[in-house]
Amino acid sequence: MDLLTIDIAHVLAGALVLTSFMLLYQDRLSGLINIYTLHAVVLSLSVAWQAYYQDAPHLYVTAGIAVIFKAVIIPFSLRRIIERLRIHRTVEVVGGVGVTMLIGIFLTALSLVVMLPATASADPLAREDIAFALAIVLLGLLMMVTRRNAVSQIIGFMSLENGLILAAAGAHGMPLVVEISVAFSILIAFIVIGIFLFRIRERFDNVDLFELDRVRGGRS
Amino acid sequence: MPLYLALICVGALLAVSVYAIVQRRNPDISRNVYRLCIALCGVLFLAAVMPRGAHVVSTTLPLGLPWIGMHFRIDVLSAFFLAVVNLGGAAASAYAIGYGAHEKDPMRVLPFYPAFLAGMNVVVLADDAFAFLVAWEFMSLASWALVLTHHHEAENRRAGFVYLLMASFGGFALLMAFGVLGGVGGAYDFASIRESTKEAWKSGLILALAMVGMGSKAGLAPLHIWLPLAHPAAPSHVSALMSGVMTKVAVYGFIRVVFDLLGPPAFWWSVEPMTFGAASALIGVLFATIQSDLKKLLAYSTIENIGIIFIALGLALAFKANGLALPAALAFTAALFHVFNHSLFKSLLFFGAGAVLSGSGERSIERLGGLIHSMPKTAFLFLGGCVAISALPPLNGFVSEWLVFQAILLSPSLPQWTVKLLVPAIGVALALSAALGAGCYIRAYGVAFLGRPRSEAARVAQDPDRWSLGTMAALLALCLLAGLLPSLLIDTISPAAKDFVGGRMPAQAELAWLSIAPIAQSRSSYNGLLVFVFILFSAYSAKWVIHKFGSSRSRRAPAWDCGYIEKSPTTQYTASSFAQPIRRTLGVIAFSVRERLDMPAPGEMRAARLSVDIKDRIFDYLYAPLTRAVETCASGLNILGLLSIQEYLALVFGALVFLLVLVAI
Amino acid sequence: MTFLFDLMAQGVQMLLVLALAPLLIGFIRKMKARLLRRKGPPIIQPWRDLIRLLRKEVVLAENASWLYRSAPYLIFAMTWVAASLAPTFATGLMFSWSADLIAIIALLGSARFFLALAGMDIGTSFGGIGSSREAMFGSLAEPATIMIVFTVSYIAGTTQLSEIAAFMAANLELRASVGMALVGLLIVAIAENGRVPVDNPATHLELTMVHEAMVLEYSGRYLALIELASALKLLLYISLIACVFFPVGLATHDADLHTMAIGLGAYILKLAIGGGALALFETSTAKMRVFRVPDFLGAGLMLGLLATLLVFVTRNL
Amino acid sequence: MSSNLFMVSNALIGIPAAAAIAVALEPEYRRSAIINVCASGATFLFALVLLIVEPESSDYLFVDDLNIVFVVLSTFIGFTTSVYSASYIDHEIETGRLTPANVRFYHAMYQSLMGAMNLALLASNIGLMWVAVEVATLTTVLMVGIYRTPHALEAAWKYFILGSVGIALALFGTILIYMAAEPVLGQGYDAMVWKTLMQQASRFDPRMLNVAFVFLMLGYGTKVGLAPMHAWLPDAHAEGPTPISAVLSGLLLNVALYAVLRFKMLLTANAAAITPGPLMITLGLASLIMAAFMLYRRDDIKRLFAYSSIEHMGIIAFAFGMGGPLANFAGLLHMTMHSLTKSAIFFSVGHIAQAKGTQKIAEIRGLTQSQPALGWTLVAGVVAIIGLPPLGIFMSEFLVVSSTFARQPLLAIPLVFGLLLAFGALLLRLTGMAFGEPSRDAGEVKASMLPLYAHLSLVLLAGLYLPSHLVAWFQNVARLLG
Repeated sequence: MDLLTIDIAHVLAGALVLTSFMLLYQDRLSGLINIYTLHAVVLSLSVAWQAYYQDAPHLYVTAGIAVIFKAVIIPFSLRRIIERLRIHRTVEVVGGVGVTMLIGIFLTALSLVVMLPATASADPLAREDIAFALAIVLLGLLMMVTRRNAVSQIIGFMSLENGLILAAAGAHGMPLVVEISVAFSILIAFIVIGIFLFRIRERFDNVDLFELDRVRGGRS
Repeated sequence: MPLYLALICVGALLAVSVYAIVQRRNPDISRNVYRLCIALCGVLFLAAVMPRGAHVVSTTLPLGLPWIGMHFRIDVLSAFFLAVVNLGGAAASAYAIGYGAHEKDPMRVLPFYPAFLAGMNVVVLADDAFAFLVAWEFMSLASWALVLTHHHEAENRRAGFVYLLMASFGGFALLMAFGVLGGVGGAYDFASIRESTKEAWKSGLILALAMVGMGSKAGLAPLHIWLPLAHPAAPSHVSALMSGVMTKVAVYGFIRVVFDLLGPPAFWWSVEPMTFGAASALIGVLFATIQSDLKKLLAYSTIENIGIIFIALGLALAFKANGLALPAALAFTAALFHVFNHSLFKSLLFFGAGAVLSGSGERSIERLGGLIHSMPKTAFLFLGGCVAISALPPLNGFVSEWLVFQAILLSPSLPQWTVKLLVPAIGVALALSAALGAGCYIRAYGVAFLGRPRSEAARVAQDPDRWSLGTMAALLALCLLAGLLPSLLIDTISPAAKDFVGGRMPAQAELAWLSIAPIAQSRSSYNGLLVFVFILFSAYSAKWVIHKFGSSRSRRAPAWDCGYIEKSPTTQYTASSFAQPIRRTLGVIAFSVRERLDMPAPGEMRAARLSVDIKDRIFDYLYAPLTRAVETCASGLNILGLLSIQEYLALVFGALVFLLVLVAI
Repeated sequence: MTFLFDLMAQGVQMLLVLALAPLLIGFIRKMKARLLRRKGPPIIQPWRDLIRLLRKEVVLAENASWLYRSAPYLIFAMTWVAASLAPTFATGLMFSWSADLIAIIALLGSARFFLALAGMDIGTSFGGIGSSREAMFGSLAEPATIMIVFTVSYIAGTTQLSEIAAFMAANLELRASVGMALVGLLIVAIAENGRVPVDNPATHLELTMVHEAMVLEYSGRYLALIELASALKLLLYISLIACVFFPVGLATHDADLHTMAIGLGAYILKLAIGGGALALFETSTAKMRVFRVPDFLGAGLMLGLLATLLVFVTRNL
Repeated sequence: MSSNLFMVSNALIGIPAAAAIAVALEPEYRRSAIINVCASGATFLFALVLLIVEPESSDYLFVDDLNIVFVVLSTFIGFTTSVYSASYIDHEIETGRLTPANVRFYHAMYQSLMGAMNLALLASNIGLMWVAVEVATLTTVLMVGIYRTPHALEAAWKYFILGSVGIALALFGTILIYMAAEPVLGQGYDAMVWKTLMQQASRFDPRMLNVAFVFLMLGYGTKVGLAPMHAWLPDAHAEGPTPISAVLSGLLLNVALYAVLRFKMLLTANAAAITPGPLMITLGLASLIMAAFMLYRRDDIKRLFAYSSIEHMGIIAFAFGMGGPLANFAGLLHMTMHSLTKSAIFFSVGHIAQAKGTQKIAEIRGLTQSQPALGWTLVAGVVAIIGLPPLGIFMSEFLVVSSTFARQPLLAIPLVFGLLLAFGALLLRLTGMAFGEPSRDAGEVKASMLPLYAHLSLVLLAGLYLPSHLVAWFQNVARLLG
């Protein structure tokens, strides 16, 4: 295989990680959604590249789903929601961006440390991919932990899920990737609809999960 | 043959409890159930005493752990305890035919009562760890339900809770003990446990666990706290069973594990049972002496007697470990003898307490008094029980205690100095508890039955029905019999001694005048029958002489009491005032007593009052901190139920990162 | 023939103790009087009192129960049996083996049990006081006694009084443990018989009384029996001390009349000495407060335990 | 793959799927309830057929001793629960807590849950299994939120978020497994099928397996309800309709556990990989003790028993972590017994809550007097769950504790400690609820006691006697688990 292919794959994967960092950094909801769109696009690109590289046509489907569903439908509906809920301008206080960034970097390092030795036998492209994927997953999780706003948590979750798709695509000739990505898309759809349907705003004045927890009011 | 008979009877007992549930509408269900129980216990008793073809009969049923099955077995020991259990069971059932009529909601007793009996029987018959523990816990469970019979009183609910909790604590201890005994392979049947070899530390561990497990059920200090709560809570015939019989089942378990399964003992094993036994004997009797609730008092005195039994067992261990077969047999026999005695008179006393309860509706002796006039029959029978349990000749209580003393007096033959010097100290404890016990029952009987009635209820109290009286009379007769002809009982016990401590006391039957001599007549001997005859003879001769030569006239007059006759019966000595000297002298050590006297100034017109509060130190220093610790931990951890989603996510995240780091390294 | 002889010997002992007990009391009273430079009643006086009491009509409290009426007989009988089973002038009498030392102590215990109950039967406060104190003293005195029994029987290797006496007679040697046991037994004896300084048999209506408080309501023959019983108890204790610690001159059951006579003489002598000592002691000490008594008895108990442990030290058993 | 097995397994998934559509189309809730019962019954019968067909494997579905245990158990409880839920739902409709439309939806979800779980159990393909578990999660989420009360929604939401994260982690683990297998087994299905995986596991890269197991343990462990991933469980149990609580405790947790066990087997097959035992033991003990302490402060009856489920899952995980024939046998037995008992408890709890009109423990008193049948069954259930004989859980606890103490005494101490704690807490609550002066009733309930009695009698039977072929079967599985 020529180095160029690998390099492009790297660049894309790296870009994905970078975007995750941007997500961590961004604190305005509308901004978040834009970055997520970018995230999705990059994902679909890298998946497509994998498809080409492994010449596994079904991955194109996954890529397609990624573009259409994640880069178009989801952001669109999310925007609708935050406008409905009139929170599109809210700036979320993210405790200590610097700290979060440091943790993020630590997590990336960790994922490399964990993955590279583990995948010594796998071919280089897969190795890099899986390592980056793990980084993205961890970053997504970190975002979910640091954000209190439902929408941003969902975005965190979706970025995490993008990481998974990346990993799945990176795993050579893995069957059912399409099915899995579809299943995941359904899941996410559910989440989005969830917020939408449960009309959290009506019930809890805002989507702040913190408030939402207070509903329990020490119920045990 | 006897084994199958016994198992069938156990099955029948369980069937009886089903029958009780099915027939719950039937008006005289209670009478029927108890009648059936008498019959079945009777058959079981026969099965215990009937001659067995082989020395040991055993069988296996395809129940329980599939690859082991349920093993059952009758040997001399289980036969003896089977007899004790079913004697007590039959007595309780007979008593309950009359007493059960007072039960408001009989359906809270009837289904569980036969199950309880069945459980106790199976424990004695079981021959593998699983069957033993199933029966053991089942016994606790059934008795728990019985303790909750009067579940409307909050303290009964608490009693039930504490009881079952302690029971399962003990259960877990036994579980672990059997785990070690069974080994990694899980050979849980007693036969292969006997074969297996145990290292020293293992047997030490098992001994400790057995002490905890069996002790918690027998009411050994400091695991006794549940006993004074639970025994009084149940209906009196059940209390009698729990105190008189169930504790003995625990003793059986201890003997089975320590004398049988654990193999040849080391001398230091004896220290544990002896010290804890002595502690229980003292604690039990001291607390009994200050109780004013009749049934609580009896429960505490059960703790004392269990202590005595464990002392004897400890002695037996010490002697056995040093290959002194004869003394070991003596101590072992003493233990079993006391088991038998206690099951008799403790049942008798609880029945008496039940009669008092149903006759007067009073449990606190402070509001009783003069019952000897209102319920003379009960008074007489109860007196018999008191004499017996106070270890006074010529009744049976004395014989077993005398045997224990004889065993203690053989301690010089022990080679190890620790034990040699420990034993006399144990002897002091034993003597002290015996003497205090007598004092305790003087107080109980004197306050409850003698003097003048302190309440209307006590004045109009009635003797119970024929069944109850008959049962009590029968038990008293047995006590007297065992006291006058101890040789018969000793000879029936000695085969068990032969099998479990490898020696037997010399056959007593052929001694002259039916007296007993544990070792040799030159060393010590006692003849209850002769003493009894002597006493009767001298008493009646004195009476005859006096009536012949002196006067036999007498007239009634108001009590003199140094010239001042006080009207109100409240000026009598109360139970608490009776206990005051002992409270003063020993109270400070044993239980943290606080007496507060509120004496009005001269001229003030209010009554002076003395309030005494007594705290169980063991509870304060052992159990209270435990509960507090659990409470604090529970409240501390409770946060985990109230976190926000992102905090929970943080937990997961943390776990993930931690594990990844672990993997990475 | 021997059987009859033995039976006779036993019978003689029973009657002997019965006859001697009141005389012992009388002797002690006489001694005390003499020590106080008084003349004092004749030694026979207690017998006279008893007989008078026996003649008198009994006055029963209204709510006296059957227990109250039968207790005196039981108490008397138990004490008498105990007293007549202990060796007095000869060891190994016919029925002496039917109750060993422990059993004898226990018999006294039963007597105390019924006495205490009888004290509570009428339901007067005095009776209660007496009984509760008796119970407490008993529960300290009995263990002390048992400890002393331990000591003695560890040494002699038996609890049969006759055997102990024989053993002691056989090898008389001075031992710390024995000395302590003796002191302990003296303490117990004083307490058990309600003598000064524990209790004062001479007085009524002293709030610290124990024994007298219990029998306050008794009269006539019942009182006589109880008095007799307590006399027997005192006698028993003295003869216990005598036969365990000073077993000189004791005859054996198969000895001839001559030795028996010597034994009898020795016994009466011992009683006299014991009584004299007691009188001396009582006149020279004052009664102590009731709540000092436990310490007194506790001392006895400790002495007993110490003696028991010393046995192991001094003598390699 | 033999056709009959194919037919059966498809039936196990197909019947529920079909039934789901059927009830979704059925407007009349009583009839839909009947369809629900019939479908579940049919599924159960087909599951029984599995007992006679010999183990088989294909790319998608397969059957071996291990998953037969789970399938039969879950279809049985699914059946009894559907019977119970019929009467429960009736009451809910009468009291107007649910509308017929809700019930339609509810039944559809119920059936699809059954189908999904059967698929998850029968899937021979780790990817397929993952998809099935995810579907199961989604359906339960929807059922938990069915009451639409703020609390219900909040519970559903929490369950949803935590569950999804768990699933995501599980997926990552699955991918890693594939990547570990792919070099050995080549690309394609072989690298995702249990059979081949198990055969070749020894040749996989151990480091990869380790990382994978971390993700799988945490991911599926979330669904098992192991601490610290347990948070969703109490709320989901407490706020959803009681039949769902029963299904959650009785089945879904088992399904997730099944997945964990499978991967554990995979790791044990590879000598070089870390032994999964210690991790499971740690998580198990953590859940046990945490839950035991949590039990003391509960004032909601369903939440109480939800925590007890966590506790028992902890015990089971501990047992499997210990491994060895005895402990594994005990683990399987305990799992079975717990499913039966806990669902029985939830059956009675549901009716009790309906009868008393509250889930507050403090307001439920003296049940044995006011509702004897429900009260005593609750007593029986709790007595069973705290591990007293002669009921089944005692046997498994006997084996776990004694074998553990024989092998590693130090591990047995915390185990027994946790068990005692839980014992005390549950007994305390039980005494308060079942005894004493009864509290007032809210209304009459037509309780359907049949499922309750069925479960309890099974538990009682198992406590005294286990049929020999069941034992042989368990022992066989225990051997599989190593």
